[in-house]
Amino acid sequence: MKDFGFTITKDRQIDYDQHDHRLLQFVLENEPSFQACISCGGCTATCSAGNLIDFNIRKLNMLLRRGETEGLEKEINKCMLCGKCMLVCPRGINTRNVILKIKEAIQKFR
Amino acid sequence: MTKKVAIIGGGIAGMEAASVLSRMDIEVLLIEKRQQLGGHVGEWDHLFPNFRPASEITRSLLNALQNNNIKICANTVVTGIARKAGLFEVKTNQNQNFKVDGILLATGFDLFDAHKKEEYGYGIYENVITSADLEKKLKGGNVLTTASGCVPKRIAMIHCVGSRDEKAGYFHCSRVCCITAVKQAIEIRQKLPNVEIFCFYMDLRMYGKGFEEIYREAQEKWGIQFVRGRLSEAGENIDGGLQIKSEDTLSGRPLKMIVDMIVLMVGMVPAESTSQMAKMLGIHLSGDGFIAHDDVHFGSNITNVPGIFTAGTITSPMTISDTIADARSAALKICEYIA
Amino acid sequence: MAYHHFVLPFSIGMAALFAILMVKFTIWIVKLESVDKRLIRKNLFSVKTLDAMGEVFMESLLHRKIFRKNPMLGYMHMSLAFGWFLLILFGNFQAQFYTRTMLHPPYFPIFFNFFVTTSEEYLFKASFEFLMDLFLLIVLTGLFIAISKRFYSRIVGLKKTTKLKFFDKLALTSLWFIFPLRLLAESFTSGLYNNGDFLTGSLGSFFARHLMVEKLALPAWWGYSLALGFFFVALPYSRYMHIPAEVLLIFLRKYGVRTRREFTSYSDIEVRSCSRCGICIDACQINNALGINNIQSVYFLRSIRERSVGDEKLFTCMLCGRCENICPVGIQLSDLRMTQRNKNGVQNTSTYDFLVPPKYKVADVLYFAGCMTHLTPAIKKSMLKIFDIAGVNYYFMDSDKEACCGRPLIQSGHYENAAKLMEYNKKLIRQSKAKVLVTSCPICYKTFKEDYKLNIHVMHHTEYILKLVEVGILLLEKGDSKVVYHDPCELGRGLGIYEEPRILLNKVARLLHPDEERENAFCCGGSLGSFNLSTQQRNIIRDDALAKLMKPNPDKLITACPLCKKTFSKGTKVQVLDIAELVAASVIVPEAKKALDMQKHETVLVE
Amino acid sequence: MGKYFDALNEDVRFIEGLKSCMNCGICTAICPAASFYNYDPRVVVNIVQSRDEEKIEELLKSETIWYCGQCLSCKTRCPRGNTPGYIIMALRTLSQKTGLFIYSEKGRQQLAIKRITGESILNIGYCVYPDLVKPEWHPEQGPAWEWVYKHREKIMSKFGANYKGKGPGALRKIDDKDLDELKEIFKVTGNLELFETIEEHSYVKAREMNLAIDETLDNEYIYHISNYNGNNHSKE
Amino acid sequence: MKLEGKKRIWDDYQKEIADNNYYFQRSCIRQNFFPGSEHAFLKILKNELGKDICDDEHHTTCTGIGYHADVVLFETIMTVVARHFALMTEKGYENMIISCVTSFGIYTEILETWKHFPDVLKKVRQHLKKATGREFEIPKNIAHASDIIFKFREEIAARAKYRLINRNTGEPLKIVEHIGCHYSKMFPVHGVGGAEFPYVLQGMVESWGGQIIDYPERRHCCGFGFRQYLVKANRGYSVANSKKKFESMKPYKPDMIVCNCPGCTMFMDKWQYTISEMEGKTYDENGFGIPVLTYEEMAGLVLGYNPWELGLQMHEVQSEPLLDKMGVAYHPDEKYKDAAGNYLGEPAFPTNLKVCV
Repeated sequence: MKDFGFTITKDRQIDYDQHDHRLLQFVLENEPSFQACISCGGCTATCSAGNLIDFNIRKLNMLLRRGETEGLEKEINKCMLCGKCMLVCPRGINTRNVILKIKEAIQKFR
Repeated sequence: MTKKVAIIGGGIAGMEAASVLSRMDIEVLLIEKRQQLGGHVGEWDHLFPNFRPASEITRSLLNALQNNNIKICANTVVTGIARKAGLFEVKTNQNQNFKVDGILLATGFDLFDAHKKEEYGYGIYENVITSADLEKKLKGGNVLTTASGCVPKRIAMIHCVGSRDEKAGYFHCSRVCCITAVKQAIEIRQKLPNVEIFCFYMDLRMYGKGFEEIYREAQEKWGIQFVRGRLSEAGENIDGGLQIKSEDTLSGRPLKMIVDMIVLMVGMVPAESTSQMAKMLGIHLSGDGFIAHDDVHFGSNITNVPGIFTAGTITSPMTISDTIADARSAALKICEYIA
Repeated sequence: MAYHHFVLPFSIGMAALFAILMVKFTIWIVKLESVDKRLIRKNLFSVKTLDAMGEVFMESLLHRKIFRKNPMLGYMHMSLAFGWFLLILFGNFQAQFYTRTMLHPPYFPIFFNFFVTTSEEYLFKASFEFLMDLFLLIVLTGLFIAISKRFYSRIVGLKKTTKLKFFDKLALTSLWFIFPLRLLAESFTSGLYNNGDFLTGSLGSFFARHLMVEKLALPAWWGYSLALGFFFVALPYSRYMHIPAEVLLIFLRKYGVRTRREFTSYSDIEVRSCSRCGICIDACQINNALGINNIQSVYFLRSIRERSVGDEKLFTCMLCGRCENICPVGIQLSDLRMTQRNKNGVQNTSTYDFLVPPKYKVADVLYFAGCMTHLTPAIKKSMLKIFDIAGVNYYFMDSDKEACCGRPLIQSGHYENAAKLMEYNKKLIRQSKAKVLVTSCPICYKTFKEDYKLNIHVMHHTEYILKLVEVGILLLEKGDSKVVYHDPCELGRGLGIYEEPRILLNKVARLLHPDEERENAFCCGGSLGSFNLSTQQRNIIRDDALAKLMKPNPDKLITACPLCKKTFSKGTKVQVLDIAELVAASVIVPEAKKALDMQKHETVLVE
Repeated sequence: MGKYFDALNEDVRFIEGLKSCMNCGICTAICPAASFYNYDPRVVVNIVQSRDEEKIEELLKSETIWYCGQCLSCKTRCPRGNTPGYIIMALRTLSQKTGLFIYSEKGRQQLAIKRITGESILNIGYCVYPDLVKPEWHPEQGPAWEWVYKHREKIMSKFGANYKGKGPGALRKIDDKDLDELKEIFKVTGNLELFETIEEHSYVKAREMNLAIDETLDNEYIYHISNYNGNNHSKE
Repeated sequence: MKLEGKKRIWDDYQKEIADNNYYFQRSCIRQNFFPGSEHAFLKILKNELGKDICDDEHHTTCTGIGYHADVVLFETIMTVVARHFALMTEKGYENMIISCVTSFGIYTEILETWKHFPDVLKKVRQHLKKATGREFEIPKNIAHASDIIFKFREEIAARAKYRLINRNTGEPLKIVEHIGCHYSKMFPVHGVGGAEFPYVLQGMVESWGGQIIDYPERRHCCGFGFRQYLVKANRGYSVANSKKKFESMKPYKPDMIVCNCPGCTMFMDKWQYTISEMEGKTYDENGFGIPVLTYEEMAGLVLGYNPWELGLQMHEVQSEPLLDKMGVAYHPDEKYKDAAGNYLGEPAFPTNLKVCV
């Protein structure tokens, strides 16, 4: 191949139709309360890991909803399961189980 | 002598005000430009937040109009109003001439003309419809299909069409679209359990009683998905599907998806007749084009012209329950005025 | 030598039972962790063996614990186990006295009345005959209760009874038949030879009058032998395996073997030791408040045996420890659940590499508030106030950037991940050179105390505050509010801290007592141990617990756990306070006292 | 108010570009740069409207402001009448004026642009001219262009161009008098000063990076800024 | 797709375009890559339509590329543009035609700015006076060159030698239009048909027999991005944007792409070559690529101008398949000859993109 000195940049737009939604399906089936998330960010605000490092669990959950699971494993591993998010969630979502299920789903559909 | 009031506009505000005034022994002229009373609600199928048939509302309002004090003038348009000796002289296109003590303006709103949002392709792409179109389809009782007659697999509900939009010329929030979207989304899911529904919103203004609850129900029970991001554009692909683009602002990434149908949640805008009427009567409009309140807290039914009152969505977008409350309060204000 | 073909089923069954048990026990012991084996070797010839024997007697035969919990149920178990034991024991004595030798076939005492039909005298003959009938009667009464329980479990005060499998049914049916058949066989024989006492004798003469006992006796003995044979063969594959397993368990436990994080051979013995008595179901709030009755320990252990542990059984449990507290066999149910969470659990690949080497400060006392305490700032503030008033040289180690203690990860089965957090915290603790670590959260407390293996003193703030009071550094003023104390699971059942909070509370308020407290206290419902319970379900559990706690009508509900506080305060208008808050509000600060205490600190606080 | 926000407000494009943002994301939705770079114009607008000087300074030093392709699609759509693209232009100008552009990989590229396009404007009166589109710098222009480039002296007149000729027509040589006027405009309006600022800060950065630099296009620093890609600008 | 819907929008965006007497502002990129297009434009206006158009030698670049690549200040470009107005004023013209879409966008932006900020205009007048001694009038009408062709599209159609119709099938050619972003996205009212459904190229295509394709990424930028192309390290962005468009238009099997912006024409053409080299991909069925033409080239072909004088051989995607479809007569051997008729040799062959030999 000819060297042009650059390569074609990858699209970072979320292309909803191109994504695999099995992870989300699995999480929703096993922890239906996740359905009620309104992305308020309460979880991220109180997050112990988020206090130490750039870790936005709200955003990760949102990306999961959009089927964007690339890099999710690395990110989700920052969670310490301390449970603060569960206590602040205004929609009563079982946030820790959501995390467990995401981890499980990653393993399952890897 | 019995006092007389002309109510211009036979939607729910006009009807409710008429029945309240008539019960206070005030003679009411209810002037409606169309054949039917009931306004926009008459064209609606079911209502939020409890999915009650809209016809129930219009029917019970109509029943309340069975009163000798009420004279209904259908197919009638007011052509002139003049003030003479403390009375108003109302002229109509039917060559009628009424003398009344007070006037209640209840001419309501217009739906935003979705053609103006060119980038959404209403009137160009066949599978782009408005919330009002959807309501008509629901009322017709037919199965919701795409232009090619297929059952849609994915539908996008677009909030804030014509509301909060400088480019469309309207800065205000129409208040009812968010909850209407949720209501319609649930109705679609009830009829088509396999359809995926996405609501594209900026803020979900679920301020009314029971609104937040059905929003939550929409998520939990009906699996309706909400994307925080204003729709930027829609384009038709070769199969008639619609490619839509918005930002998923909560993940900070642009998002693209193909949907089979787009429902534009058109907002409430000032009726065309409002500015004409205001000009004719010397009534002030507020910046949003609706009629201005005399006082934002105390004067919600009072205009700058003594004897002329307002009820309902002529002053701002309102829900049905707010409109009815507003109509009752207008009736009270009129009573105080003419007594 | 006395022999008849009908002894064969019994003898074969007996032999098979011993063989199977030998194999099973051998495998269990061989498979034990080497650490555990060391413990056995070390303690085998010590007083612990005697101790174990004592416990076997008390628990396996007398069923003391069940007795305490439920006398009717206790009697049922005791009459069956101890009654049968006595039958065997005294049967053997009887046989020995009769034969005057130790050497008789094992079936001989069992079928003694068949073989010994003469009125030949032997020592204590009359007494033996009386006792044997008495024991048989005792067993039969127990059996009667057991059968009734099977059909109507409420008689014994149980709401639920466990469900049975094939071998269980076989064993159970055989068991039900053994003693009635023995009764019949002995009675028929007695009818023929008049060799029974008050029970078999009277029944025998009754039967002899009405039935053709000479034709019925032998079949009855066959039946008795067959029932025994079936029972023995079915035993290792049925719930009755718990009997031998529990004996082994008691010995191993006495030797110091415990459930580990991983599922070991010991865990397997525990699992097999469960008698399916179902007491755990009654203790469980998830059953009582929510009506969910398929996840409790007894079912959970069964699912382990059947290798069908599902998420629901595994992750719904709150790990509150109420069932473990009440388990008559003393199985470490919470830890066992965690071993399974680990087995079924997800990857342990978190690196937590964002935990940079911590900043630390050298101090005498370390204070670790814990994640949950950060959501209840009033507790934090009270503790800092107490430290300040007491003039303690402390370092608030998680004041800003905190790493979790690791216990939530342990509870979810992520041990390796937890170990990484623990390593981080440990380093911080070591570097501070502190001698005491005070925590406000019982969840952290438990793990610091049990898993961290720290060589400094770990205290919950309840203990620490009490200490400050006892040495006179903290002066408290008694108020007149009426309070109820709620024992947090991890603090009470978890680590046995029951007295300290009560002593403290008695110094500052009027302590009222709800019906269930101490080891019987309820879980608040907020537990981090459960992963599946929905908020609504947790609220029901909470409200249920609250209703019981509030019975004495207190002004304040006091707890010693931020999570309990947070959970309860959402469910009641009564003020919910942490014990630290109440103490901090009751501290007297006499100006003169301050200076005086300065020297004391050095000696006392630093231990 | 702070110095950066005030400075931005002196730029008429900034005043025009920033009304009030409600974070609807309509701009990002169709932004070509958001599609390919780790870029979100909505966030940029949100930062400047926060008037947080620290964050604005961070922006001025960041890669972020250099991602925009200035298609101005955002202007068409914004329901609040903002133009993120104009805000970006104002930020870029300020970043160069304050010298903060050298903090970012993409910002440093401004020297190359100044040297190529900026100087071409001053020297020949064109932004683009065939002599400058050298095939070795522009492999993507392909063999047809290589052919045109090679034969440009002979071929251009076939297409009606007046290549390097006097008088009107495509590619004519622009009269020195006109060029002098252009230069004077650059001087009067402060553009020459901007050029100097870009040069000065770039020299400092080149030394800091230990890269040789001179006034030509052929030196280590120019080569580096034109070719280096840290590959942290888009989705991996 | 409902045409009435589009027509309703086109009715809303009628733009006033002057009838005659124009001052012409050339485009850097168009002169550089498509000199034949500007030549054809002037030829059409002068010879076909008999218009008065001033091709002034004294204007320079508007500096737009430098401006959008942020090395030219707004004050500076405004003054350069003001100088061009002064030149126009001095020559006695009031209507300006702008060849470049970037320039057109800048001119409209500047005029809008002056309307809203009179102080800025005052300052520009001072700057221009100081730097050049010149003064200027604001033009009465400015138009992009494509507006002019649009305006006279029927006159051109009347003189057409060829139509945008596939000679073999009789079907209209399927044409993808690409409107330069700065043509109407900034100020929809200044573009024929507005920003969402611009009519400027569609009008030409329809009048000349072709059919426009509306594909999902029709509005997306070609990816030029100024600094994103000028600096080599950034070009991946530029090509990726064009690729997004090609992928989206591919299912429609377009016969050609027509642009009104010189930059877009160049990029949509060159990036097809680049992508074919990098990924072996081409976006037509036969591996020739989709020809990308300027609207002047398209008009020139319709009017029967010599494709080799229009400069079609300067494109990377060769247009012979298109010429064949339209039935345009051409001499293959003239393609690579200079003005004097000397054969210059052929360019090298691309690896994957097919060219006619």
